[in-house]
Amino acid sequence: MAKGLTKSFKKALWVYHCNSGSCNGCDIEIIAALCPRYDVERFGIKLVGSPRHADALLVTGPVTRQQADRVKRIYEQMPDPKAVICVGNCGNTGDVFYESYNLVGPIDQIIPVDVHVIGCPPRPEAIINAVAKAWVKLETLEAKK
Amino acid sequence: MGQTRDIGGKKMSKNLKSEEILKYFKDEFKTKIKEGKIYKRVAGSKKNEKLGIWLKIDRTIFKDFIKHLCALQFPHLSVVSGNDLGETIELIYHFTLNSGKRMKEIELNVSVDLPKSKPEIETVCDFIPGALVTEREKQEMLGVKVIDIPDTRKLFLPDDIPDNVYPWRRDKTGPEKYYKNLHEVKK
Amino acid sequence: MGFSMLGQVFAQMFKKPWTNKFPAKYQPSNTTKYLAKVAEGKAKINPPIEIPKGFRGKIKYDKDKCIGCKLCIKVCPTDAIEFKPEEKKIKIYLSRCCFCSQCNDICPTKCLSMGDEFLLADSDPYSKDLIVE
Amino acid sequence: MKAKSTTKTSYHIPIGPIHPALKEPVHFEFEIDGERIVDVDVKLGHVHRGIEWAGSRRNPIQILYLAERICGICSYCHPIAFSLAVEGIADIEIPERAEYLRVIQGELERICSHMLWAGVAAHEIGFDSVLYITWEMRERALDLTEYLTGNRVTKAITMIGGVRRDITKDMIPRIQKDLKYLKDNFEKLRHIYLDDKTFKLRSKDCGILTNEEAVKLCAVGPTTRASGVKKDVRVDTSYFAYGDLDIDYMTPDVLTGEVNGDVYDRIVVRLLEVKQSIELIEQCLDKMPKGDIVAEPKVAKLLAQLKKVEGEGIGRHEAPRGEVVHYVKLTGEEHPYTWKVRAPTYNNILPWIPMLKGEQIADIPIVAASTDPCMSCTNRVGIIKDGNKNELTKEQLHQLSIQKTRRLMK
Repeated sequence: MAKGLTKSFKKALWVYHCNSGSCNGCDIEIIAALCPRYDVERFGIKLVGSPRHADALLVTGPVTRQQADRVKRIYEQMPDPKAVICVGNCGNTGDVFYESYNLVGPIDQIIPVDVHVIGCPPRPEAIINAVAKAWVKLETLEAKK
Repeated sequence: MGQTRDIGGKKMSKNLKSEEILKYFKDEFKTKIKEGKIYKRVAGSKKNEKLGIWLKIDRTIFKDFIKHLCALQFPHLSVVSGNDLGETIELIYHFTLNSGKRMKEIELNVSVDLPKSKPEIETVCDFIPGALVTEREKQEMLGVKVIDIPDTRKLFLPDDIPDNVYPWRRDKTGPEKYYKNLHEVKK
Repeated sequence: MGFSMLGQVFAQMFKKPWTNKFPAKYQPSNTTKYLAKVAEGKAKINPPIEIPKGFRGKIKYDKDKCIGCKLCIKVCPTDAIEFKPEEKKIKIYLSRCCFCSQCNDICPTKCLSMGDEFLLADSDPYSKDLIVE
Repeated sequence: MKAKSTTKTSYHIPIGPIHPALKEPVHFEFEIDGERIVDVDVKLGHVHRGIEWAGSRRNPIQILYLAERICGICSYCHPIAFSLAVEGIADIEIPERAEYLRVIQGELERICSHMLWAGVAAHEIGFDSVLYITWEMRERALDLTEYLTGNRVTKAITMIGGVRRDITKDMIPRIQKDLKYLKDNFEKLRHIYLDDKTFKLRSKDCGILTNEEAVKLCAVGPTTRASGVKKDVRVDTSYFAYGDLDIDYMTPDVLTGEVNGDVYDRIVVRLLEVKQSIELIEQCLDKMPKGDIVAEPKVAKLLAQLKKVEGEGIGRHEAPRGEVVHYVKLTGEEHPYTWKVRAPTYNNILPWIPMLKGEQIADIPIVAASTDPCMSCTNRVGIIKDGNKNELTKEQLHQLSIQKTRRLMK
């Protein structure tokens, strides 16, 4: 996260959303956060369609065997500096899908995660709260530099 | 482009009764129908009935059975489910009949036993093209060979799981080798 | 035919925004300083949308009431509850919890209940804040 | 383009595979001739989590919550279909009040899901202001869900033999107020979706599924009803309190008088169903009898009871996207022997092929979305040309779709 950090990074965070096998609950809450009621666009947060344009990655899901490689590739495609936010408990620890033959997660086994959002699914406000946590984390890193 | 034609024409509009269906098949196939029973469930304040039939048939008449069923009324194939019973693999075809009539629908569950040494069954895709997805799933999940299936590729499982691992089996071809407990990663 | 959306769009121009401005209207230039200000009472955080009665948030555990019957472990769909044999008490990992409150229903002594807190985020899913003991 | 032309090459476009939905994520492979789709191939399996297998290691109460997370959008219909199957095997009689409460929850979920779908459909054709207006309405429906169940998305309301939360008398005014809001706004929304030029241009005569194809390919839910096939589990059979209520098949001819089986008809069917759902909830609130809400309030006792039961059964429920089927086999053990889930998109995959054939690339998003799979299936598209892989992102595909809307408007 700290690599190549610039001052302008945390303003207007562009996020890319990647689903690694979640149930869709978190995904619709992410979209709900972008819609008028929660409207994260007032912070300059925007959902983009390509990882190459993104500053932050929102990952959901417990990472299935087929998606593991794709999640890794998406992470590598993102330009530095980058932040990863894992939304929902199945990405954090496995949640209800904790035993399976087709899962290789949780997400922090595949890519480094900066903030974990707890909830199944988390409310949109919890996602906004996590973004604020990411800002604080960035600022402490910045201050150390 | 107003296609409102019902497939099967008049047959679709015919209202079948559960006893009639059971009798029809028992007369047609006699002892090859191993078991047949009707079940009922009631629901709501008015206690309206919901009907269904369980049939157990011999696998030699399977294709003929489907042919007769399609002639009786074109069924809706919901799904094919399967059990690994140790010596045999049981496939259950879940059909529904009489769709489009208020509270007249009948569930028809047809079960076929296949020996585990030679788990083979004929495809029904030539009668019901919509069965393709569920038949492909049975091939990879239970290791049943569907004869003459139009598409033999895998559907759900990733390519790096070998061909002789069948997740729904309860013997040594099961998926235990690939088991992972995500909670054990970190404590 | 016509553009039936146009009327709606113009009407929206004169409506008050529906957005709930949580936690602040715009991003502060420095979040850490802003949070420090909030702690001092100089600034205020806009509250999140009000939660209804019976909301299922962070689980609360009354340790004294617990008798260690392990029924909650039996019904927990996510294996989030761990038994501590030496104390005969339980330990709940919030990052595994699916907030179904099934454990509350089965608990014979009602020592578990659902709280209101839902703004949970951490850099480590197994951190101390996310374990209820 | 002339067939003899040497420049004619058919392109292969893979779309996918990042697809969040249910158990059936989708990866498309298109064969394209110019702008027209010649052939479609569908691959599934990227979100295969092995849920059915995991289910054979859990007890029925745990499975309720596992089933809830098969799909976050229809998080009510899966556990309810599972409990219908188990109740059938164990012969548990459900209290009448619980049957009505189950209908209310089911219909509320249908409203949320169809609103979500309508917003996404608007987004796919580049009409984002409609997306925001629809989701504003959806938030109200979600608020009501949260008020009744305690969670916004995963409701955790199902219990084998009934439901977990009751609707008390003091809750009814709030529900009626919200229903009134939904009803008033529904009229506005219907006007936007069905009379707007933009929608008509993009959705009429696009992605046609004929009646015959719908029956033969075993399509379910609004997809098949939009093709004029009368199939709806709520009407066809008697389960929950649907047998007591006034309910009919919603086919597009109810409103427009004709059936085309195109995307427009699918919009019509879903909008009609939203209205139907609001009316059903009102009917339920009127007719709901007093009584218990669950057959066996003691969960531990229920588990012990289910441990002794043997047999097999199926549970069917009409989810927002179509019929959900659960097959359960219990053998007198703690864990079920077999649990098979059939979600609606499972059957709605094959109908995509006739729908998409002959359409343009720019129509892929709206046609694929019209059967209501989950939306991010069109995440990443690569055009393979002369061995070089040019990636077409979802954004570009979306741009193509928007450009087509603009072109048609001229």
